[in-house]
Amino acid sequence: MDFLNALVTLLNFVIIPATAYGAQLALGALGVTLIYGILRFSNFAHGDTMAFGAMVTILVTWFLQGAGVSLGPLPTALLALPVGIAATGLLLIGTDRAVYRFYRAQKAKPVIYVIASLGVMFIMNGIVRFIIGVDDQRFADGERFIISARTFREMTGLEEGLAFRTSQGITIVVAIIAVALLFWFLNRTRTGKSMRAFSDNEDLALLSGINPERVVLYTWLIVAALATTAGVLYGLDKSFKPFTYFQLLLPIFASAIVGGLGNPLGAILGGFVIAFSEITVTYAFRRVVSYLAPESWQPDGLLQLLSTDYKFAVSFAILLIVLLFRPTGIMKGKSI
Amino acid sequence: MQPKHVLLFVLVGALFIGTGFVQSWNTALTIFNMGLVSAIMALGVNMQWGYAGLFNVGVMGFVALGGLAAVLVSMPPVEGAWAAGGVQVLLGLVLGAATIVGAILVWGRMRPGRMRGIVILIILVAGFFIFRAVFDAGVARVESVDPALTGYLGGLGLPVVLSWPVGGLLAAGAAWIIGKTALGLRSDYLAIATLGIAEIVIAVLKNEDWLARGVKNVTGLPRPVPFEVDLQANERFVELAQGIGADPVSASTIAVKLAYAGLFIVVLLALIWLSEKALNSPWGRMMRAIRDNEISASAMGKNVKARHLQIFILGSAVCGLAGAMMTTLDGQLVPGTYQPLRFTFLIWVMVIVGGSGNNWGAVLGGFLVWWLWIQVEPIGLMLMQGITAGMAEDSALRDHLLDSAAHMRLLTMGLILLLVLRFSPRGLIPER
Amino acid sequence: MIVVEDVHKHFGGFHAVDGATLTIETGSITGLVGPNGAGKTTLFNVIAGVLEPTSGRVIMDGEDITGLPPHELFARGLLRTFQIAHEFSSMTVRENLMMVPGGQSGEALWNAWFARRRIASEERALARKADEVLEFLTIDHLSDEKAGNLSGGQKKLLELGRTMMVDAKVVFLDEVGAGVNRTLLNTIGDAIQRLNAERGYTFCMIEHDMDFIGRLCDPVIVMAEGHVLAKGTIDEIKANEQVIEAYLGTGLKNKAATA
Amino acid sequence: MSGSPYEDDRGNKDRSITRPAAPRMGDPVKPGGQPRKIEGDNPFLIGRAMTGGYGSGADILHGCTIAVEPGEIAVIVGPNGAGKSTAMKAVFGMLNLRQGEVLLDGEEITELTPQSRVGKGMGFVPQTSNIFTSLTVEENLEMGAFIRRDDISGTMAQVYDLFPILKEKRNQAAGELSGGQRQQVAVGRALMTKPKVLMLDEPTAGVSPIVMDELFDRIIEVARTGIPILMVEQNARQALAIADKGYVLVQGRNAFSGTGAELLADPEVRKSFLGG
Amino acid sequence: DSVTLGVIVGFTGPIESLAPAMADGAEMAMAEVTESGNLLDGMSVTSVRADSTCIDSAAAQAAAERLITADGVDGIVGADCSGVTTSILSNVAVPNGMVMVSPSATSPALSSIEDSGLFFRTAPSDARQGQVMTDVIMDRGISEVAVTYTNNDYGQGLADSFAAAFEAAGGTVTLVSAHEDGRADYSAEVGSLASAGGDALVVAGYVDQGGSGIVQSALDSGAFDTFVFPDGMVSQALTDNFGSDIDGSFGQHPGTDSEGAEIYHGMAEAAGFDGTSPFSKESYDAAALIMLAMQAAGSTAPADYAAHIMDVANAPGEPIQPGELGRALELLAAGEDIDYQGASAVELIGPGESAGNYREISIEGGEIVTARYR
Ligand SMILES: Nc1ncnc2c1ncn2[C@@H]1O[C@H](COP(=O)(O)OP(=O)(O)OP(=O)(O)O)[C@@H](O)[C@H]1O
Ligand SMILES: Nc1ncnc2c1ncn2[C@@H]1O[C@H](COP(=O)(O)OP(=O)(O)OP(=O)(O)O)[C@@H](O)[C@H]1O
Ligand SMILES: CC(C)C[C@H](N)C(=O)O
Ligand SMILES: [Mg+2]
Ligand SMILES: [Mg+2]
Repeated sequence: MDFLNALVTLLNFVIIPATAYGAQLALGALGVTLIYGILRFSNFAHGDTMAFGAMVTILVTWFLQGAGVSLGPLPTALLALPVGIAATGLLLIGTDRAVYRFYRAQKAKPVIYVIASLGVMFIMNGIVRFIIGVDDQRFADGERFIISARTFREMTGLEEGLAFRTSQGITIVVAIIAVALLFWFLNRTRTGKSMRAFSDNEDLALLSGINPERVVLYTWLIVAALATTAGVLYGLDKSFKPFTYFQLLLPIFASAIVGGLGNPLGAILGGFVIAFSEITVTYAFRRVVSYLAPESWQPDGLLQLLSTDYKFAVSFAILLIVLLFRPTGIMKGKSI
Repeated sequence: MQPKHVLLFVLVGALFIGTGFVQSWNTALTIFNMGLVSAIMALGVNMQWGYAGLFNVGVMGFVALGGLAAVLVSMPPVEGAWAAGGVQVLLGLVLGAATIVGAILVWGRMRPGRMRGIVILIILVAGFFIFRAVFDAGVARVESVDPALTGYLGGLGLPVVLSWPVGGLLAAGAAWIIGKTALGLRSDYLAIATLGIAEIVIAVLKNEDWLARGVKNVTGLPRPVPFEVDLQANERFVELAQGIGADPVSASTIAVKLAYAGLFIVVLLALIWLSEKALNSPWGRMMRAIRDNEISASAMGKNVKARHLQIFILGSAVCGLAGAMMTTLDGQLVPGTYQPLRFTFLIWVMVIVGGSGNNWGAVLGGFLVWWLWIQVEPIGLMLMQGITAGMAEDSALRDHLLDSAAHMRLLTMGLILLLVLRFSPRGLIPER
Repeated sequence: MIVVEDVHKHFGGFHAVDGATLTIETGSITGLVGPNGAGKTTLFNVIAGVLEPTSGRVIMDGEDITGLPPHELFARGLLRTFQIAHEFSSMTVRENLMMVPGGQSGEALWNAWFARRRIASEERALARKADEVLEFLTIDHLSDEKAGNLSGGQKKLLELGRTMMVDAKVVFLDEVGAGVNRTLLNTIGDAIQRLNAERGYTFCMIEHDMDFIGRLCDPVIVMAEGHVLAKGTIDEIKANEQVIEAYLGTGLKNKAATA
Repeated sequence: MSGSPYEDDRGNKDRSITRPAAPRMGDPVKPGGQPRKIEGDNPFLIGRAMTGGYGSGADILHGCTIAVEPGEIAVIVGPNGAGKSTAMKAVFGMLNLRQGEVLLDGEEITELTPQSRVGKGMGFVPQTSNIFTSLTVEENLEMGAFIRRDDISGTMAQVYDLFPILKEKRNQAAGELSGGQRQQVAVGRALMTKPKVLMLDEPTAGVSPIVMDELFDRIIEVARTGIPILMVEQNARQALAIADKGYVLVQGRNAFSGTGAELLADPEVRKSFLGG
Repeated sequence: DSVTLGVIVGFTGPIESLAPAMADGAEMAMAEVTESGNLLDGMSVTSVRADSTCIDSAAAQAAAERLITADGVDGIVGADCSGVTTSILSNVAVPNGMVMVSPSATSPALSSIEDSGLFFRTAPSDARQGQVMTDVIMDRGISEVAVTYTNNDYGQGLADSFAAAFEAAGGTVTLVSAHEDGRADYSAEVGSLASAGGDALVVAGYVDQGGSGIVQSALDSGAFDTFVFPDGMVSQALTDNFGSDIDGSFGQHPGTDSEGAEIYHGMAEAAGFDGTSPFSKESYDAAALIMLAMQAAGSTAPADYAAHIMDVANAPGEPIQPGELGRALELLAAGEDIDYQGASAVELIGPGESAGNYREISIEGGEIVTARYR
């Protein structure tokens, strides 16, 4: 019984949250990695793209909720998601027309795109705050939990609870589906292969009859889908606040780099590495150990390696060590 | 510099002078002083990126280390803190360092194998616990010395200007560690290593209260220039001010700012002189060659790794120096204000907009972008007022727009950035 | 003398170089030929310190130089050129040459700031030397041109010129001839021969143009499937059955039919 | 150097936040142009009086003309930097012509983008960066057949027959191949298009003698099926020996032209361009 | 003819949702005074807003510099967060001899800062809040709590003073741990806090920031279900976010049950903003105090009126409620004493800070209800 309690504690406070957070990061990192792989630059506007997509979805969700539409146990936002994706797609394509296309025609160096994306980031940031404001917005409805801590305790009679949220479940499932789809698309379909070819050698792609503008279009559309989905899922799970989406950028980039920039599988792995290292290294194991250890051995300290103050620093330190032994990231980077 | 570029400097100068006339000279000088510091930071980043193509996204960390130096050098030592636990804290740190050194020595001495792994692990684990035991106890004692006002070790009580080179040294030390491990590897690694180190530096600054009070902030740093209130109380100064027809309060605030500006200008000019001389020497030629083609440069006998390390350390030291200067100017160390957007990305924008690879470009970018960063706020508000001028007084849209005016800051910044980039893609003063 | 002892280089399970053993005599112009994928470039990269061998040793004048980084090999007089020219494209042709010599005092920052007179005189000497080299290579009219603007063949001359800025001992040339106009190639060939005769450079060159190899090289080493297949004079090689089958072939079938 | 300020950042290599692109070939013609029917008797493919250069830089081509008829092999030779590759790119629409025109099969295609020219049946192997390094050998070949909608397995088998080593390495990334092997992939990629006209820029550079002979053989075979072949070669003597038509380019101008045999026989040409 | 007051609060940044109601409060006082036409012979009062960002002291200083030297303000309402308040005060306000009245900077360190007599606050020091929070918790029979605070001077100052007071009162603090604002995920923090255990979780954070993230994460994982909310957390946003999920939780923030508060709520509602939002009342009072002091001094020069702020705020004199500023000005003009009560029952003590009345709240049925005042 005590062993079960220990296990449940670990699951509840470490494994489930880390998995869900990892999946969230992974979805974001997937978008970053795709742009890096195909359009060749790090898009600093990605966090704000996610915010924009989530914002549109929220507005539509409110409308739907107002009209009494619902998905039963699932959040209504899922119904609004396609609209969000479409709007974000339009925004991204518009941005591409207004900003990036010019540099593509000029064959600008990648660093120019990066700095341009900073400019785009500022602007999107402004737009989102303009439309929906700066406050926290909540739009989750339906069942919040697949299983809540209280229900679990009642069901099992264990001392410890185990909570698993609907949003966490959806995030994990969606992340798996997204990466599988993306992988299949890039490696098996004609369009996907042509995108990889374009990413590899633009001019030669022209000589093979590949239309670059189409590749760019597809890329932005996929990115829009990924970013909106990531943004909405994050918002469902936590809450929507423009500022946080900007802050997400750092862990997302860390995930993408650790996994190997440009590699979709790497992005997924990277997300989990970051999430797990953030959560495990600073976890206080007292509660877990107190179930396992005999009465007289009860720990009086927290059994915490480092205080949570350092969780971000620690996860970075771990990355540095990982990279020392695997300098190209976990998966070899840049091979979309 | 070509005439066109001199003209650009004149234009940016005009922005500041215009600020002086339209807003106030105090405002203009405040922005100008931070502009000087920004220009120095931009110089540092430009050394790394413009000369050598090294991508440092941890500028914030080096700047913060400079800030730490200002506290450690200039604050008076805290009475009793050293006696209470200061020595023990230092002892703890020495023990920690000894553990790592010991592990490295053993690693070198012993044959590879499982035995070595076990011994290293034992050393590290034992060392960690001894370190924590000694160190934590010391820290607790230091931090309990009057926590509301001090609760830290204090500094050396030396003149604050000394902290500028010390800030450079601290940053250089950190850069040496990162460079040693990161520069030989793929350059992604440098990006994440610098990103990580910056976060780690900030985390330490925030959480190690014994060092510089953590988030409780150190305020009231000694200044290299007189206090305004002292000037206002000084009869000779007041007479002097009235002699030129100024009121003593604004005369004193402006005088103090000018004094800072003087100090900073000396530093900036010295750095520009050094960088220009270096860039136009065989050393500069070698750096350009390395940046052009690393493989070929190393086949031509240049030690690429060592050179990268050198320039990385130098650039970081300059950022550290600027950080110490900034903290001196602020008169306080506030770890919470160190944000990547402000201290890493904004500096990058300065370098790229100014013109990477060109020292004058970086300096120009520093002044211009900083001026914008401050002034887009009122500009944005003005813009909003302009847009809403024609709307009905009570329209909800008008209210919403005016309330959102604060967000115009980022929007305007983005717009300006994109415009500069579009019409002057290699920066305002491109590399020759 | 450079001795390559049983060098292996594996990529995953693939053995690109598989037990290569060969000697490059001091003062020779050694040719290295072999079918595509024989492992020639890989072997070059191992010798020049770009790739770490899986096993085996490289010895230069009795000293083990396996795994030394390129800049240390340079200091020992071992230089290489690249199959694709690696010029410093944003620098002028003269600067490309002037940056080559090691140990310039102006490469130390301290001197760059405080010993400007010494540097100036060193620079004058370097510039003179660079101009001499350019004249030798008949591209002195291009000395102030950006190196990136040179045509393919001129870039290859520049690559060669860099080896002349210092007293190189051994120079490795990877396919200098590929894509170079044959008339220009003859000029390069002359330059190589003069460097070999007048300055005592040892050369080792990869090449697929058998006429060019024949004109310059003795001996010629043939590699196939990662190891040495044959070694000898050009005539011996041309007559070697195995070499003909693996590498040289017997000429055009169709052309014989049409002509 | 094309002089575009956007392009020139002096070699800064920031592999961390951005991915440097493969070197670019030129300035592809912008989309929007239409082909135009042309009356009169013209060669099957001709770049006529072409003048142009890269970006806003100086002219590289000065009124140069290149043509080829079905079943013919036309070979371009000349010193390095003469503009041979530039002429090929101009014909393929990788360069904005300032003057002159390109005609294909009775149509004026000067304004057409490269990808539409591929659609019209042109195939091209550039001199450098001519493979997708991160794609596998087989994917490279598939990309060659990108515009084809029919079954490509037959053509692929033919390519593998021609270059057996490629079959062996079909699932390896093309970037890991040796120089000569890459060249074979590049030619194979162009053959996959089943082109109506084939343009090759130094297909034999860095290729071992035995493979070179094979290649030339194959080229002759392709030409015999009636497909015109336009090719740049530095292995000029061998190439001219199989050529129906030869052009010598010097500094962007036609210096000599004639049949392959005529050029080979011209002592002036031999001395200055064929290495004696 | 005209007086200008600067209002410098964090329109962007971690308390961006509190800022509008604060600025509106301050401006309501100005409008009231202008309308009355009683200030120094009918001067009107205009407001100039500036963004303190709450965290970026360089930007905040530049903004303050602009207010003083370019817009020529005669007094400043603000700043909001303790960190930027300190920097503006010592680097801009004191050198320029400008009066600052902060409605919300609560850091204990501000009590002893060198201010040349120019700095006042209508909010109490957190040293006091730690004490009050201890009483609030103890009174509910809870003796073991975990504490998490936002990692800045406000959060740490409050957490420290609370922990000291709580332990002195015989309680147990199982863990005091910081959280960074704006992070994407708080599972690690909540994991540690849960491991440490406790009957309630004290969240000394900002509701627009990590504070809500922590509460959400703790609720979801079932780690805690009773929370204690100090000032940075109590706002409409809290109940909007969590509704009845946090029923049974409680907290306190500076506030009074004075009739002034009631009046103020009504006035705010009429003006179209939420007067119950924390520090909105204090902002109104801060602006009012400056203007009343001007009247008392008969001058708009900071050097003249600074000394009168304590006078008008404290007894003796005629008590003044919100909405009565016009009358107060008249009284002052007539040379009579006033005791400004205002919206938050202002009583300035010691170095010029609010004595500290707190409103103890509890969450019932998804609403914030007043439990009592302390
Ligand atoms: N990084 C790599 N990964 C896997 N295989 C590789 C790699 N580099 C080279 N190879 C393989 O090693 C073999 C030898 O390559 P190498 O480049 O040395 O040939 P080479 O003799 O120079 O041929 P060529 O004359 O065509 O240039 C080739 O079959 C190639 O596919
Ligand atoms: N992308 C480019 N941008 C600018 N200039 C170019 C570019 N490519 C080639 N050039 C210049 O155009 C001229 C002609 O080059 P081109 O490549 O056509 O020569 P080539 O005859 O093919 O020579 P080679 O035999 O060496 O391949 C050269 O001077 C070269 O420097
Ligand atoms: C607005 C408030 C939440 C500010 C907080 N009391 C501080 O001092 O930082
Ligand atoms: Mg090779
Ligand atoms: Mg060519």
